[in-house]
Formats: sequence, C-alpha cells, structure tokens
Amino acid sequence: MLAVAKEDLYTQEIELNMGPQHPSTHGVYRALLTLDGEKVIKVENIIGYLHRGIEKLAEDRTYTQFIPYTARLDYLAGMLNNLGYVQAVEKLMGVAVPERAEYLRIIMAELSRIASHMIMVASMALDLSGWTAWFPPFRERERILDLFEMTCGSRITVSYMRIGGVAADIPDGFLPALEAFLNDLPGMIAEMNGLITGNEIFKARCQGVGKIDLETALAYGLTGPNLRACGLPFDLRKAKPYGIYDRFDFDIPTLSNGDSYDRFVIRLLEMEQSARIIRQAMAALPDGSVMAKVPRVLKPSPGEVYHQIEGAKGILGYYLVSDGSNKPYRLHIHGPSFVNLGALPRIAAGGNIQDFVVAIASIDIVLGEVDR
Amino acid sequence: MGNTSDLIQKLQDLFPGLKGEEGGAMPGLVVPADRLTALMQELKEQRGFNFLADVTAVDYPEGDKERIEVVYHLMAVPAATELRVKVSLDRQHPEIASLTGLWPAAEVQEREVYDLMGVIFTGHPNLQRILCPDDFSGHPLRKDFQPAATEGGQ
Amino acid sequence: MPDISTLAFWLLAAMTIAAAGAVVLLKNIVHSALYLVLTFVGVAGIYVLLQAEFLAAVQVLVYAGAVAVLIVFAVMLTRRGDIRASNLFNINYLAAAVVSLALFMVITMATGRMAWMATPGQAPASNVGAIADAFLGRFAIPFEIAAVLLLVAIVGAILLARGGKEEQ
Amino acid sequence: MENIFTDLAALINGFLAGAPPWLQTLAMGIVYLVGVLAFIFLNAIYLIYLERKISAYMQQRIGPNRLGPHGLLQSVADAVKLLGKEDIIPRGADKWVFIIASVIIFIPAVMVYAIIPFGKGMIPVDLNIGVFYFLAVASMTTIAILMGGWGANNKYALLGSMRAVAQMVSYEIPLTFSLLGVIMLAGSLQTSQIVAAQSNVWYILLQPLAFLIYFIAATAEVNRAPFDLVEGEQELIAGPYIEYTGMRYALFYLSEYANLVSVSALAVTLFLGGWQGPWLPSWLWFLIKVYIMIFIFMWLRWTFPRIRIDHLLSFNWKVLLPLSLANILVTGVGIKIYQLLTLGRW
Repeated sequence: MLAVAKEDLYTQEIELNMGPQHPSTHGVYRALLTLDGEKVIKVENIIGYLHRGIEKLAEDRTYTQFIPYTARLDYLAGMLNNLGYVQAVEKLMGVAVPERAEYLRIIMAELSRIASHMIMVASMALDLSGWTAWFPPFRERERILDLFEMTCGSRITVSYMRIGGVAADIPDGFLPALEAFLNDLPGMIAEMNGLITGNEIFKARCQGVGKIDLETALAYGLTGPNLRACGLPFDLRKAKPYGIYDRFDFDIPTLSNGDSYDRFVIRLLEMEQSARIIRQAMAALPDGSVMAKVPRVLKPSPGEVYHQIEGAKGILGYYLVSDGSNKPYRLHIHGPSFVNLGALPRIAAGGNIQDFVVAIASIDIVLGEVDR
Repeated sequence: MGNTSDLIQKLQDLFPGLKGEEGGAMPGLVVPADRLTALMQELKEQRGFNFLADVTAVDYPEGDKERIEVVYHLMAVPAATELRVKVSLDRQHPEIASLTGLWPAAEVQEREVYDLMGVIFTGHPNLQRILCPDDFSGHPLRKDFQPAATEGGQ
Repeated sequence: MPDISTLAFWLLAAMTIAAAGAVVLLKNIVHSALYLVLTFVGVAGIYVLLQAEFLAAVQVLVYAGAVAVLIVFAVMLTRRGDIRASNLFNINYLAAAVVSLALFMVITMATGRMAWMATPGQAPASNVGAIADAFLGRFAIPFEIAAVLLLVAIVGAILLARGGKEEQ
Repeated sequence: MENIFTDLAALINGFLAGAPPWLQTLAMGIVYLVGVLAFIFLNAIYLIYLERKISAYMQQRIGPNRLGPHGLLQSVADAVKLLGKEDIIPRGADKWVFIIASVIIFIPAVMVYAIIPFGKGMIPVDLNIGVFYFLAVASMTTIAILMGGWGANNKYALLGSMRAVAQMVSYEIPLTFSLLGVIMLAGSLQTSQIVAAQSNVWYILLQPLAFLIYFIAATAEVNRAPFDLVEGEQELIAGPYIEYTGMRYALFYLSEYANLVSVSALAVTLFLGGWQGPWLPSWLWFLIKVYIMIFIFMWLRWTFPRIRIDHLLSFNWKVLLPLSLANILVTGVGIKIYQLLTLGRW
C-alpha cells in the first residue's frame, strides 16, 4: 500500500492578477486571485483605478451643478442616479415636484433600469462566450438610448432630472416610440431565453456557482436584484416608496437559490415589471408643467438627509449635509456596486477561474460607481 | 413615527449618554464612541435594524467643537425603517471600533472612510487604502486637504 | 549522388543523437524535455526509412504526442527557483558515465556479433495487417496481459486522484 | 474540369522526365507542398472572412463590408497589417522556445494534409497508414501549444497550456476510437480505400454515433467553441498566445484555421464519402462537403457558451470514451453478423 503523507502532496499556490486590463473585469478593476491550479482560493479586490473624487468635487459645486456628475457614477443607469440625487436635495429643501414631472421621472428611471439590466444580461452571456446573446439586449437598449436622446439630447450622461422637476418635457413622437419599444421588449426577453437562459452549458456553468444564502447576503450588504435572487422580496419601491411609486401596481420577482443563474434570470424578470410600471405611468401621464418654481440659487437650510432609492444594481443612497450655503457641505454616495463588489471575495471563493468570471458578471458591477 | 421616540427612550435607559435626534426625515442617535459596538449589537439583534445601509463620515474642522462625525445608517429589512447613528470623534486622533464583526458589509465601507477621511477603525481585518493609491498621503475628504495640483499651482 | 534514403538516414541519425546529447547536457530541464521530443521524432523518422510507417506513427502518437507531453508538462509544473539551472551536473555523472559506457559496449558487441542479412526483395506495401495478425494471433496472450496491466494502472491512477475518503 | 489539378501535376512531372528519380520525387514533393500551402492560406483567409460574415449574420450585424466587394479583402488587409506589426518577445520569455513554438505549431497543421484525398487521384501521399498518420501528426500540436505557453513566461499562458494538455491529450482518445469503427468497416487505414469503400453508402449512415463522437472530439482538438478553453478569451484572454504579436500570433491563428479545415476534411473523407458525388468535379464535391462541415463548426461556435474545464473533462471520460468503446464493440459484432448473413461464415 502506498503511504503518502498528506503534507507531501501539496501544490504551489500561484497569485494571478486579473485586471486592471482584462476583458471580464468590466472596467479597470483588478482582482488578485490566489489559485491552486485553476481553483480560486482567495479573492482580493483592488479598486480605485477610476476614482475621480466625486464626493470632494461636490463640495465645490452648487447643488444644481452637481447633477451631471451623478450620471457619471453608474453610467449605465444615469437617470436613476439623477433621480436619487435630486430627490435627496428636494427632501432636504422640501420642494414639491409637479405631477407630470413625477411621472416622467418614473418612466425615465424605469427605462434606465431596463437598460442597465440589459447590459448585465448581455455582458454575462458574453463573459461565458455566448457571443450571439450579446446582441438582442444591445439592439433594444439602443432604442432606450434613442428615447433619452430624443428627450434630453444625451444618451448616457443624461443629466435630465432637475431639483424640482425635469429638464424638458418629452417631445412629440416619444410616447409612440416608447409604446413600440415596450411592445418589442417581451420578444427580446423571449429571444434571450431561447438563446442563453435555457442553454444547457449556460445552466451548467451558472447554477450553483457563486452561491450566497440570504443571511450572508444581508450581512454583506447585498441589495437589489442580487438580494432578491436569494429569496427576499425587498425592494425600496415597495418597502418604502419614494416619489410616486406607491401608485403603481407591480410585483417584486424573487428567486431562491442565490446563485449566478438566479441573479441572471431575475434581471430578465425585473425588466418585465419595469415595463409594467412604464405602461401604467404612460396611461396616467397628466398634463402640466414639468418644473416646480424653485429659487435660482438653492440654499437649503442647515441639516442633513439620507435618501435611498432602488437603483438598478441595488440600493443607491445619497447622504447630504447642508451648512446653509449654496454648495453641499458634504455629499456621500452609497453606491450599490461598491458594496456588492465587497461581497465578491465571499461569493467567488472556491470556484475555478471560469466560475470567478461568472460570479463577477452576475453581481453586475459598474466601476464608475465602485470607484466614484 | 410614534414608536421611534419610544425606541430612543428605551435605548437611553440602556445606554446612558445617548442622545436622540428627532425631527428631520430620519430619527437619529448620537452615541459616545465607546458605546457604539454595544449599541449596534443591541440595535441589530434586539431592535430589528439588521441591515447596515451606509457608513460615512463628515469633517467639521471649524468652531469650538472641531470633530469628525462617523455616520451610520441602519435599516430594518424588510420593514425598511431607517435609523441614523452618529459618533463624534476627536479630529486629531479619530478612532472607533470596527463593525466588521457585526456586519461584513462594514469592511469595504470602513476602508473607504479610513482612506478618504482618516478614521481608524480598530479591529478592522484589513484597514488599507481602498480608492486612493497605497502611496497616497493625506485624506482627501477632510476639509483642510490640499489637492496636489492646487499646491503646485500656487 | 548517394541514395536519397541513405542521406536521409545519416541526417536523421545525426539529429537524433545530437538531440539525445542535448537532453543530457543542457542545463535547462525544460529544454532537455523538449529535445527528448525531437529525439522521439528522429527515431520515428528512422522507422519511416525502414518502411515501418505504422511503427513510426505509433512512435509519434504515443511517445512524442503523449509521453513527452506529459513529461514536459510535469517538468514545467515542478516548481524550481531558477529553471535555467535546473539540470546541472552533479557527482553522479561519473557513475552514470560508467553505466552508459558499459551499456554502449554491450550493445556494440551484440550488434557486431550479429550476422546481418539483407532481406530479399521489397518490404510489404502494408505491414499493418501483419502487425495486427501478430498481436491478435501469435502474441495474443502477452497483448492481453499488457492490456490488463494498463487497466490496473488506470484504476490505480483513479484511486490516487480520488484521494482518501476523508477528503470527500 | 474534373482533371485540371491531376493534369497540372502530370504536366509538371512531364517537364522532369529526364531528371534523376530522386530529383523527381523531391520536385513533386515541393509541388504538392506548395499546393497544400496555397490551399491552406487561401482557405484560412477566406474562412476568417466567412467566420465574420456568418457570425454577423447570426447576430443581426453586417460584418466586414468595406474592403473590396462585400468586404472580401478584409482578411487580406488584416494579414498585411499583422505582417507589419512589431514582433515583441517579452523580456522574461524563454526566447527560443517562445520563437520556435510559433513555427512548430504550423508544421503538423500542414503535414496532416499529406493524406487528404482532395479529389479523384488527388492525394499527395497515399500512405497505407493514412488515418493513423493523421492522428499521430496532429497530436504534435499539443507540444507546440505547450512550448508557446511555457516560453511566454506568463501565468495566463501557463494556465492555458495546462488546459491544452488536459483537454487535447484526453480528447485524442475518443477521437481515435471513434475512427476505429470506420477503419473496421473499410478494412483499411488508407484514406483512398476508405473513400472507395463508401461508393455505395456513406459511413455516416453506418456509424452515426462515431461521427458524433468524432465531431465533438474534433471540436475539442482544434480548440473551437464551446471547447475553446485553451484560449478562453474571457478568462485567460488568449491563453498560450497571450504574449505573441504580429505575424507570430497570425501563425497560431492560421494553424488554427488549417486544423479546422483538416479535421473537416478528415470527417468528409471518413464519414461523408470523400470526394464522391454526381455531376460536379470530385474536388468540388470535396470542397462543398468540407465547407458544410466548417459551417457547422462555425454555427456551434456562435451558438454555445464556453463549457467549464471540469465539465469538459468529465464529459470526455464519462460519456465520450465509454460511448466510443461501445461503438467499437457494436461495430465488431455487427460486422461479424453481417458476414455470417451474407457469406454464411464468420
């Protein structure tokens, strides 16, 4: 009988720098992997390559001047970032927003959410080498961007929301184009389901990979679709409605496994719900002004506010401290990607390199928001 | 929110030195630094504030009470009740116990606060710079921080 | 002009011996292992000259394509501080030289005493059938025993790879 | 039309009528080599274009359409661009291993064409061990990838070559076994005879399982999606090829397409009746069939996500290998039963 002590049979661990230039890190992010063969033993996040000091910049800009910066945080869901910021300032100042603007905000925010989820499903398919599945979401996302461009002139960095309303009313032709888009959206989702969701290889690579249970997910501060994929129907739009979300009828899709596959599927399900909200908002869209009467120079009275909205990637929070001047004394942005990425070492350890790529795609980070 | 004043009352009984802040959009507590861990444990395990929503800090260099305030936002999931907890720290030696033992979510956020504001979190497993480069000096979000470019230009 | 196959033989023989020498003499063990591949290929070339194409293909497939790959692979994965000086001379080279020299003498003497006969006529166009007949006819039992041996080796490898029960 | 290539060969041979026989052999060898090289280069250039067009078609895109009519010259331009690129050899690399690997990879890719019957009487060397020669030479590709991966002194390259060894050495086994059924039916390893034996019925009908196993194993052997783990651009970026630039990188690319053509050609020869077909010239039939095979390979590539390495290996050892062994057994028993029924004896 061959007697080999276990200590004699060991393999040398190697450290592998994945990034900052790597196709699957979704931007300039570096993961320092400790590998045993191909198995990932330890993950260390190294971030900050895109740090622009936006929180510091905010202290030197007026409240209105800061709006464009927000769209550069999560640049895949600019409208949602705009929304969170202007609502935080409005909460601080007690500004009431006209009805029409509220509805437009909902439409734009949900479109932004759909666009962000589209990027996620597309790039996750691509990270598994499912090249063809990359195209349907991007094709449809283009139409969302066209709608944004139609309204505010920008596609990504929208800066559409204003403190007290929105920058511009929607042009003629917007609603029919939106209607057409919403009619085609289920087709795209079905296309994705046919192309990739039901694919056996895709399932085999995602199911059970990067699994996290609900309790751990909460402890690690996971929010948004990543948390709902663990089975908790927690969505701020329902749990603590901001804006006029309490007027809409929609469901919170949940899945229970908390693995990469569920995190992928839940995005597809959420797109459908967002479409439902948009349809209701379109039907109820009132006439009227899109901008409240706000003073030219905004000087909120001293105080502080923490406003959270349900961003595309999780709970997006703005902590705003005012000292009574026309510039924020302190602005802190709680980016969901930042915290979700913090949970990655826990989520991804134990799989191999390919599983790591799946895990990082499934938590859906955007480095603009991680590094701020 | 009627029951928040009850909550604050009860907590004040438990933790002498605790101050309540009502009014505003969110109830808040101000707690002495040495009671923070115990208070957070109480809030998490007995009061249902099981989710650490945010950790940040604000620098107040001026006035007679120069200080750094570390601000914690908690949330009860799934009820979505929010609570703010603040700790005032000595601006020269800001030091506070880390909450990573209660919430692993605190790890990255406390690193960020350390990096940008210079607050030392004792007991943190890996308190290093996270957004700025490792060889960066200074803590950019402090009010008296001078960016290098401005220094050179002056 | 000499016969082209004679020329080819000398070229191949020189290449094979040079490569074999490199396996022993080079300081970088990965280079040694790669030269081993060249040695195998050279031997396969000599088989071709002997019109034993099947044997040559087996030589390439099994030795150059599989055995050498595994050797190179194992060598590459073995951790060494400096791979450039991983195949150095040590004191054992004296003993090795004695053994190799003795082996060389034995082989030379044996070949020298052999009465070499030129085979009459051409080699058969296809010797695959003959090899098959030999394997499955006259030498069926050794062939099957070799198969059993390989099976045992595979089962052993699987057991080793699976590890002990406590690891599962 | 049927005989243009054979006539051309005969013409060249005629020029050499007076030369000594060794010179004739050498000259004809060079002619065949040039022919095969031209075949490989033209195919590779066109296949890159085809791949881009097919993927574009599947992805609702247009694909290359700027250079030349319908973008036909795009790959030529790319090749020229690659030729002009700087040849970078990393400082830490094992220089000679790194350089030679890019050349060595191309040798087996060309050598395997020797036994491919491109048409009636159009086989460069009709070796009596034909199919076996193919497998033996093709197995050398692994060592070139291994050399490239190790020589680059890059962790991604090393991981890629580890995958290459695990994948290619293990998929060689079902690949070889899947061909045994055909060889047993034809009773020969010679590709010309295997083609001739399919004049009545293609072996894909008699050996459908073997064809399937061959197809899957060949996809893994030539590292094409969904088995392109060696390159794995989403994980290992380009695996063993990561540090190669310019023409050296292009050589790997080229040999990959050469391998794609050769495994398709072997599939056609062994399972799809080779060059046989009505009306059209034999070499055209061969080309058409090869391109149908290549299209299926491309179809797969642009449809499936990449498989995971442990799934890949367990699929090989637990599914393909037992199936290919069972196929040999069934084929052997079937041949004996057929002989009993038709000849009345074993």
